[in-house]
Amino acid sequence: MSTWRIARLIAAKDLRIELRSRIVTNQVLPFAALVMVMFAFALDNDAVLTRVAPGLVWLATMFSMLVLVQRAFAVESADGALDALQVAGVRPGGIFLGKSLALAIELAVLEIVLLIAAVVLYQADVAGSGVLLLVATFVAATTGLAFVGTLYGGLAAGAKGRETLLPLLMLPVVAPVLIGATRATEAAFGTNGATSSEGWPWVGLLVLFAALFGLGGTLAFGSLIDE
Amino acid sequence: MSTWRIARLIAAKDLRIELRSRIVTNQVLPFAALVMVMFAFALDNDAVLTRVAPGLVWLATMFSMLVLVQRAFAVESADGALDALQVAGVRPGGIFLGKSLALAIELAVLEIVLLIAAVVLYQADVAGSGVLLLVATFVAATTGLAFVGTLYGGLAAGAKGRETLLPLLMLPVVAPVLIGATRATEAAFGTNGATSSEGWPWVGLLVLFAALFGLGGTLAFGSLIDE
Amino acid sequence: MTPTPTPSPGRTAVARPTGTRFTRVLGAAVLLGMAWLVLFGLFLSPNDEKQKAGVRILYIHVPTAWLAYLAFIVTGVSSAAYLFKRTRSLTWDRIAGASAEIGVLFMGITLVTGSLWGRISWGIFWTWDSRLTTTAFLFVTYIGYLAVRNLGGTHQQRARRSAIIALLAVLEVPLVHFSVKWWRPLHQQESVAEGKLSGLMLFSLFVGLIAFTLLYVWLLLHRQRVMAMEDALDDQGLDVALAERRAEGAQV
Amino acid sequence: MEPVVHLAGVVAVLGGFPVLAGADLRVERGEILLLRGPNGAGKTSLLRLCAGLLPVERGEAMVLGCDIAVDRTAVRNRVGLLGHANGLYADLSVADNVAFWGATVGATAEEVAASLERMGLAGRLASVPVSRLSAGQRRRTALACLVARRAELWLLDEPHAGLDAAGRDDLDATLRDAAAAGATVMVASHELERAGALATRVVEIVGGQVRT
Amino acid sequence: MEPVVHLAGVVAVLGGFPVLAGADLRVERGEILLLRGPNGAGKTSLLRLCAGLLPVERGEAMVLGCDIAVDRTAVRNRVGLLGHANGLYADLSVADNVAFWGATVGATAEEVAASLERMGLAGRLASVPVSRLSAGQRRRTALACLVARRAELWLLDEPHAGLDAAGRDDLDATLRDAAAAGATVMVASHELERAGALATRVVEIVGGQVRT
Ligand code: HEM
Ligand SMILES: Nc1ncnc2c1ncn2[C@@H]1O[C@H](COP(=O)(O)OP(=O)(O)OP(=O)(O)O)[C@@H](O)[C@H]1O
Ligand SMILES: Nc1ncnc2c1ncn2[C@@H]1O[C@H](COP(=O)(O)OP(=O)(O)OP(=O)(O)O)[C@@H](O)[C@H]1O
Ligand SMILES: [Mg+2]
Ligand SMILES: [Mg+2]
Repeated sequence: MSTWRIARLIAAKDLRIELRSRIVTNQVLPFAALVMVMFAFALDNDAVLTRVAPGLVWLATMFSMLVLVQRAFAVESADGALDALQVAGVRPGGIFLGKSLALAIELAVLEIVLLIAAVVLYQADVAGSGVLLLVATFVAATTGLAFVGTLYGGLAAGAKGRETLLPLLMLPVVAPVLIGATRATEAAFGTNGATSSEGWPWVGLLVLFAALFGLGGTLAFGSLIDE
Repeated sequence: MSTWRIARLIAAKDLRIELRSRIVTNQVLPFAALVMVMFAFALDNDAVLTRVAPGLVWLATMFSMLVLVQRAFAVESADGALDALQVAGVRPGGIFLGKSLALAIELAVLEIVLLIAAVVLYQADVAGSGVLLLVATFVAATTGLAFVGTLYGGLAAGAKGRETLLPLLMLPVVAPVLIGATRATEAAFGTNGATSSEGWPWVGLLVLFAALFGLGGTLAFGSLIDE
Repeated sequence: MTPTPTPSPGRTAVARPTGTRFTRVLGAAVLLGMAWLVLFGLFLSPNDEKQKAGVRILYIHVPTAWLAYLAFIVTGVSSAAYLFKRTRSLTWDRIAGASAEIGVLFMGITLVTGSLWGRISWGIFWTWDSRLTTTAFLFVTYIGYLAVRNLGGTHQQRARRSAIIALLAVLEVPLVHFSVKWWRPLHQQESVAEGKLSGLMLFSLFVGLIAFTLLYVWLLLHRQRVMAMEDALDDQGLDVALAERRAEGAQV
Repeated sequence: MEPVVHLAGVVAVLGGFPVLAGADLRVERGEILLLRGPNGAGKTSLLRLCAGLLPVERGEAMVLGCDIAVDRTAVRNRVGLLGHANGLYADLSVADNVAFWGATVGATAEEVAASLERMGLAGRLASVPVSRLSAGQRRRTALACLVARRAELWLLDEPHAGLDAAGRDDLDATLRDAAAAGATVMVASHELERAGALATRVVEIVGGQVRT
Repeated sequence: MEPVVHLAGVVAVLGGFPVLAGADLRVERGEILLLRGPNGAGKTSLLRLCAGLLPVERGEAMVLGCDIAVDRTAVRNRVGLLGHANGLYADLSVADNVAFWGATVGATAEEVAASLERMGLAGRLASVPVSRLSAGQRRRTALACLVARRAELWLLDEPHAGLDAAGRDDLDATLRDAAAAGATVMVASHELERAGALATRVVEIVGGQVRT
């Protein structure tokens, strides 16, 4: 059975679970929106806010993502399904791609909402030329994040104290994405007079990052998850 | 068996689990520190940073706290221990106080580290007179947070998709703490030329808040956790 | 409020429509009140010297805000009434739930009208003014409350859980109200209470207040009766389920 | 003398499903009652109801003289429940777990040691964290915790599952002693030979009702 | 013909503890082998090792012709394991679970339906989410998933636990058919009468070694 078919199988399964439990829509979304509000409040100072809005979008994405990844693997390890998956001979690469796919889709939904929130709450607005850049950034960053999340989520799934190990593992790795995405988004938003042309190199970084972890994950996931 | 003895019993149990698993020290602490660094990244701009440092300390505390609370109740509901606790006739009030106590202690450790991180990373510095205020703020805020965390953590423990329901319930409620603590800390740090005298009313608010949730929790915890 | 009997024989409860003569009259009154509000709010009341026609948003913005407060307080009170042993009845719980739903709706309107108004008079949809933020928190808190109502369990469990949350949540209302005093606000200070409004404006505001109050009561009555029927339906479904469940035994 | 458990037409609902559909049961002091019945019959639900973990929707339910339809919490500190799950803290050692549960009823160190002894957990295992135990060793630990709780009414859900021959003998002996000492025992099990030999009375549960 | 499982002096370690201490075992095709032994003997560990979930520290271990000491993953898609845990997705319905595990080996809708039928899960239960099942119903679901996997080597850890009489009969029949169809079955169990009657051979495991 091809790696890709397995990936589809698993992504479909994860998304069905999500549909049944409605976690992302009913709980993570409000949470994410809330995180934005919290930030905004903690730094209540409009001048500051609009300037750092892009950064905040990505920070919020990342915190909500932690929740998502945790959930994604809680589902697997709750009743030893991860063991079963391995025995089922499901190719680790397949598991990795599948779970990343599902995660990416959920993340995308999330980011769109956050972006809108940012535009409304922080009066950030997209320079016409920036739209393309913005889309590119989001696609690249989302893919990258999904890969990293799955990779480390899988790693933490086995370990005890998962819920706490995960953030520790992930945040530092994600930092580059955070920076790249922030700068690119700033460029798109034209924050601090950045022009969208300045954004593309960052997108390049993001793509590189995504490719790197995508490849690494597909190859290494097996040895990571099996105890 | 008195409520208070049960509280001590449970707090001791939770702290022993913590000692055995070393989650707070090995994972949450680094995470919290990381969060601070992330903020620093996301808004790399010293002028801004020092100004918003107090807010960031508390934001970081809150996110780390979400992790802690989740952990505190994952431990209980992992193998149905919460059921067992109820059957054991352990007074809900006792459970509440006990888990709050353990959580408060863990939080305190956390905050001290964050505070130091803030002072170092953001060059925030405490005005001599502010030290007392700072201590008062931390004690009051920590107690309040521990109570809220335990209360909603317990409520969410039964529900499925716990890991995501919790933040939704908690964040809006802790907002006042966030605000109060931030303002008080600003006063202590003398940020934006605030003087420590301005801080005390906020400490008052925090104390009120803590008392409120402490009382509410002790009385109501039972009906919240029983499924 | 007219309390509905706790629904034991479900069928009759379900057959009963949610309207009564009283609510029909009330409904008519609501329509009338809204018509008046349109009349006064859009035509008769004068423009504000600073805010021009923008001020007319006031006639929706403020009443909905205040009614949201009222709704949340009603939720709190009836939650307390439920928890209080001698008055314990699921009717209180349903009133609390219904009221919270309406409150969330109204608070939503306040937020939307407010931010529209903000766009007009401040040039921005949103700012981190204390009142705006606290309002937002209040809004989310009650969304959380509604989420807790849907946690499942028996009706009694739902009632007890949510009642406690309601009692804690209602404490945020004063926080919102006084926020303008406590933090540096951009938002309007108390202007109605200090009588800063011209006569006709004030009157229009009261028209709006009355109209929305009527609407609130009307919605509340219907909603809590619908809830009563939902609960009744559950019990009715239970009777069917019980029969099936017992049949399991027979077929073994 | 009033019965320890007296259920009349008890209905209990989980997620809209009537897990108990009018159960009638009467258990006297000192009995060892075996609940048998097909999967999904309602055995676990019945035990959880008696432990005050499942609200009574209809009917009347008296346990140890408390009306659990009115107040489920009253009986709790007097019953002990071993469910399908063990309710152990994985990071704590076997001894710590038993000590904790014992402490909830103020058991002394000796009593805790005795409970460990009873389920053959003294020695090396006592200091091993539960997360490193085999399935059966965990079950034994859970049983030791139950013993340490010294309850008046013991509710056990498939206690034999996962135990080896020796463990089963320990268990049966323990339950017999408890019953002899005046406790009442209700056991749900599918191992009819084994549990049947232990029980003083057997009732069958089908479709959420007690068949008599 | 080469054996399906051939272990020689296999040592496996978990957290510093030698869960297997030099196990020797030889299982031929079509056998139904019962592993018995006290709690903590190493039965689960042995099964997990054969499934390639436990690394081989020392000794040689051939399963289905693959040397799992070298590459544990090779055998995986050819074995099926039912552990102490069920490995089900609580939010998905019974049918969805079985369908998913079936799909991992490309089973058709008919085969999935057949597996459900086999464990008596057709009808109302098929559409119920696993989170709302009783313990035994979950066990049945897990077994149905295993059946749908059509493995060459079946590894079952206390499969009878929690099943009612009917379920046990279904299970035994299923395993007999599987063996007759050329699969090999290894069962770890404490229910010696029941499992003993099913097995074609019994070995005892003690202290991480196979006693012969
Ligand atoms: C999203 C933005 C806004 C929100 C969330 C909001 C929210 C509220 C709330 C909750 C109240 C009730 C206050 C109380 O009596 O406790 C209120 C009252 C009021 N709002 Fe707003 N508001 C917003 C924007 C605005 C704007 C832009 C204006 C006009 C420039 C405005 C003018 C008023 C006035 C005049 C009152 C009555 C004040 C009093 O007499 O208490 N609001 N608003
Ligand atoms: N994660 C672990 N770390 C350390 N030791 C472990 C771990 N898991 C199991 N053990 C030990 O390995 C031994 C064998 O465990 P195993 O689960 O294989 O026993 P078993 O034969 O299945 O027992 P049971 O009949 O109770 O299921 C036990 O003594 C147990 O204490
Ligand atoms: N949370 C739930 N929501 C809805 N229905 C449930 C829930 N839990 C159990 N049920 C149903 O209630 C019935 C009784 O469950 P219970 O666990 O009491 O059965 P049991 O007799 O213990 O079965 P087993 O022998 O398999 O343990 C089952 O048919 C099950 O499907
Ligand atoms: Mg059961
Ligand atoms: Mg085992």
